[in-house]
Amino acid sequence: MAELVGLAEGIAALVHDGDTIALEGFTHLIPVAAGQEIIRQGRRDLTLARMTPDIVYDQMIGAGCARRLVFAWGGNPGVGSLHRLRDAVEHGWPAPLELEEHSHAGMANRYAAGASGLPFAVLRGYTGTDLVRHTTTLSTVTCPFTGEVLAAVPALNPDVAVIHAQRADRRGNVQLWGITGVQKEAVLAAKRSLVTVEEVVDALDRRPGAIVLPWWVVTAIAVTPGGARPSYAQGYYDRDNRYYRDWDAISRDRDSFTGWLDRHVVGVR
Amino acid sequence: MAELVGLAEGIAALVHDGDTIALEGFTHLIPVAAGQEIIRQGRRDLTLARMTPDIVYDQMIGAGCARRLVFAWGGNPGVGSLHRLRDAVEHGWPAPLELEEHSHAGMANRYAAGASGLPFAVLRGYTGTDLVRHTTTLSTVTCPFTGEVLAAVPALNPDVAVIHAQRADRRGNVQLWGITGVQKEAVLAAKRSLVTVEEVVDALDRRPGAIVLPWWVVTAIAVTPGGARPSYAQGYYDRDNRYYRDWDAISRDRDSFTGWLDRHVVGVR
Amino acid sequence: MTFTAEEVMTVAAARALVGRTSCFVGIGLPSTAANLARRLHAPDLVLVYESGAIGAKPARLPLSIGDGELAETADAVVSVPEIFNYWLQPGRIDVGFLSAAQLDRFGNLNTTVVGGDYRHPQTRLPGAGGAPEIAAACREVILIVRQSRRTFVERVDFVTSVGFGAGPGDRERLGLHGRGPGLVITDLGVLEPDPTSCELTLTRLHPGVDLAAVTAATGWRLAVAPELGVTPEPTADELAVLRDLVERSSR
Amino acid sequence: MTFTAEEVMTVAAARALVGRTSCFVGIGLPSTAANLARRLHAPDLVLVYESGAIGAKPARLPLSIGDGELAETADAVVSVPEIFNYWLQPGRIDVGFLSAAQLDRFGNLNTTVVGGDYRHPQTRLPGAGGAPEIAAACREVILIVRQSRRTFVERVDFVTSVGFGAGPGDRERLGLHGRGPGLVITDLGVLEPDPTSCELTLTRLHPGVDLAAVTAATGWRLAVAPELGVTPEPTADELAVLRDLVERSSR
Repeated sequence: MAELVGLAEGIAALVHDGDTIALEGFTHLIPVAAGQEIIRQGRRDLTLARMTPDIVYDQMIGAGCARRLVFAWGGNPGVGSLHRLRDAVEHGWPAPLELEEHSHAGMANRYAAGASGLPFAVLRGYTGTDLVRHTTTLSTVTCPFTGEVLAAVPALNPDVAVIHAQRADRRGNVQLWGITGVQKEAVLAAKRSLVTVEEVVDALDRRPGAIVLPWWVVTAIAVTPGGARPSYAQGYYDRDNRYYRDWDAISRDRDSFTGWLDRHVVGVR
Repeated sequence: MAELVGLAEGIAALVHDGDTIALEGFTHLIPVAAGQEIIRQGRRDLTLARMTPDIVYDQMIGAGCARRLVFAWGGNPGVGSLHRLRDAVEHGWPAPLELEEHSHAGMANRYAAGASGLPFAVLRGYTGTDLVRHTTTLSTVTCPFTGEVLAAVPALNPDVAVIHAQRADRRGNVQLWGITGVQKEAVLAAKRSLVTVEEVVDALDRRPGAIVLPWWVVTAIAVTPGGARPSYAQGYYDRDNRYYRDWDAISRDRDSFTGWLDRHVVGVR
Repeated sequence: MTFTAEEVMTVAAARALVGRTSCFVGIGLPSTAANLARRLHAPDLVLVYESGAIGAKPARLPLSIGDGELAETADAVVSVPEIFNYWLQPGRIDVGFLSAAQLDRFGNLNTTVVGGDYRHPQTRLPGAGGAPEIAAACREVILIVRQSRRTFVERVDFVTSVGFGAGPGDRERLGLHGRGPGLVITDLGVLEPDPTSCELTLTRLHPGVDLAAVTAATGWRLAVAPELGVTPEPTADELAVLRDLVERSSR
Repeated sequence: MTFTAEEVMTVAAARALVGRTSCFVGIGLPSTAANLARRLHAPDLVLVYESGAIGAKPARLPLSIGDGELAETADAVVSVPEIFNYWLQPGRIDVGFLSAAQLDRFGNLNTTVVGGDYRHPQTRLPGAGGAPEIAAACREVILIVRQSRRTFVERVDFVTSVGFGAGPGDRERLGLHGRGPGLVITDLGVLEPDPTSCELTLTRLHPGVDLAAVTAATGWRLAVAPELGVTPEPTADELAVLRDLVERSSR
């Protein structure tokens, strides 16, 4: 529990071909470095779960790691489309991508059910939308007290959750603050977890708005400064908005994407 | 929304005979002063909801405010029985008390469902216990994905939630920290809410472990220093363990309780 | 004073927030409008972002719904499950701001796929995000959509978020607690649902826009209110604050 | 060195926590034992309190499960719904410590009513609190109960928390994921469930206690292990730390 590892070593040990993995981080603290390490290690047939697939999943999909995407919103926030995701869905390049599509509320509740050891969650959602006709992991349940019919979504329990946090202490307690998204739920729902952190400190002083994931629910921690770039790590660095804008042109074309991937991911290390 | 009132005025405006009210605070920040004001104002036929009825509900039950108790654990923490609660249940004094009995997990989820605008919550609980035979607000629901049968509890949406918090700002944003229990859920689940606070400050600086209830979900705030005594308000005063121990003798006997009530509650102000 | 169609649209949206307590904000035009409203017409307006920031007061327009400034300036930051379950779902939020790639006469929205079929779409859009539940649960929904025959369509290719469904009574039948779209603000004018038929009806033109331009930009036979109003021109103050906001945010 | 029966019981319970990661702690003897274990046998033991304190390290024994020191020394403090839903329910906690007013041969517990019927009890006890779900979900449950014919009864008057139900296979049938009571520690000795019958069987006597005293304090025909062990006496160190802890906490 909460072993300190190198990033490459951690990915090799925890992420296997065919796994269902969740890289979470809601705009903030996106574990991009971990995603790129998964690309470098050539993982295949992954089911990628994430509320908001953004550039990190665009890169993984373009690199051919993914067989299936479980998601709610797949775009480049504030910029536009994810071209690699679109190419996979629209043209099957580099491989066809199955979609399991939910809403944010549904995804959040799927992780929460997973973290709670429940097989499903109940919410008001989806009613009247066409998601009902296309998403098989969607059903209804009747309130035994009022007779009201509500939406039901199955728990999401990834094989591995990967998140990025500001820091950990030497025991492996992980601390994150700012927008903390659904990361606690993802880690608690997953069978294994890898947390990349900006730094390891002797002791975690308490911080306003911080949550702590205790050492005994975290599998491995990899010190990875800048591991959330181009997203941001509150208190460490800002969002690189320019990277997001530039990604639009880089990713629009297969060749330019492949060239970028070779230069900036595969060839690095 | 978030009107600043006097305690007596706030109770008079928000708590009516026959209401379902929830005074919450898990050991910490128990709104005792508010409970005693309800006694002073002679409210009757209340349904009292609370995860852990302790001395404040013992006093309200002994004073004849309650018709029904919705709860999970009714004791004097670390000391023993609640004698007024027992007298009401065992001998109908001063009035019979109906019980709606749950577990902590069930009560917490009832409030959470109430706060979520759902008619019920799902949990793993109660199975095999005799609560199933006696508690009517308890049922089961079948997972539409796995077929597993789970416990279901109805949402708890009190007419009024009453809590105590360390402080509020002038707009009515309420801040509490330390053990924050189920207070957020109780306030969000209730139709109206009254928050007693140690003090009102110009601005809430951020605090580790603090939660904030924004002004637009709080009905009224009453400045009530010491309003959680003999429980404690982290950062303001400690738990008066002696009061809890002394309560055992005071409450054991109807006459000594009535005398205490006259001297310390009814006659005060 | 000159102004663009986009500026009129943004100002009209900001004005629509007068008297509201809280607003669930997505990124883009909704965020610009809500932040403009907080500076001008509704200083106490509570901005709620789906990233969990409640009462955010950003000085710049965030590029994403989870920018650091949102958390730093918020009254409270909660988890993503909490923002949807405790705050959006019970109908606590007055107004939900939404946009879409396609919209039909009943205010149903598509942000999922255009053309082809769902498994093999011509264009894959980002998907639902928070929209279906915002559309369902907010007391009222304001739509901000640039108007064209491509966006204002007879039939959306995919119902991502429900407006009035197939017409009157559908929201109730579906158990959607919010009132649905109360206002559609475009770059040409303003549409409101007819109280009886629920069909979106043009009620106002933006300054300098003529009716023919609006009907030409609508993919169905557009209903027009008998007394068609005109949006008051953006004031100098509104334009100055808006331009300052946009200018500061592009730095 | 002399010691009381309660001290032996507490030390035995503390020793049972060796090798465990986490423990869900109630107030009273369980809290004393868990805090003693953290000082002696299991320094890394994570104490989880139902008030939401995870990894609390109190210097004194809390009088209530929500004392301020628990929050101040905890690795994390979470809400009460979260502690039950995310932490207890999924079976993350190794050991749950429980006590009761009545217990039967299958380790079923009563903390609700004694005598009369449920609506008109002779004695109204505090009720369930967190116990039913602790008993259901912790990987293993350790019971600490003072032994007498009043507490060790043929049939509990009310099943508040399930041990092995009516015997083998019942936990599985009821869908309870934890293994159930693994150890019952009393002031007289230690009982463990028979691997086949699930019936609580006396496996150890505390020093100086004879078997007749235990059977006399049991309201059913007590099963006794063929090789009855004896609890090693509390060491001087164990007693010193325990007494210091109790002494500091009564101040």
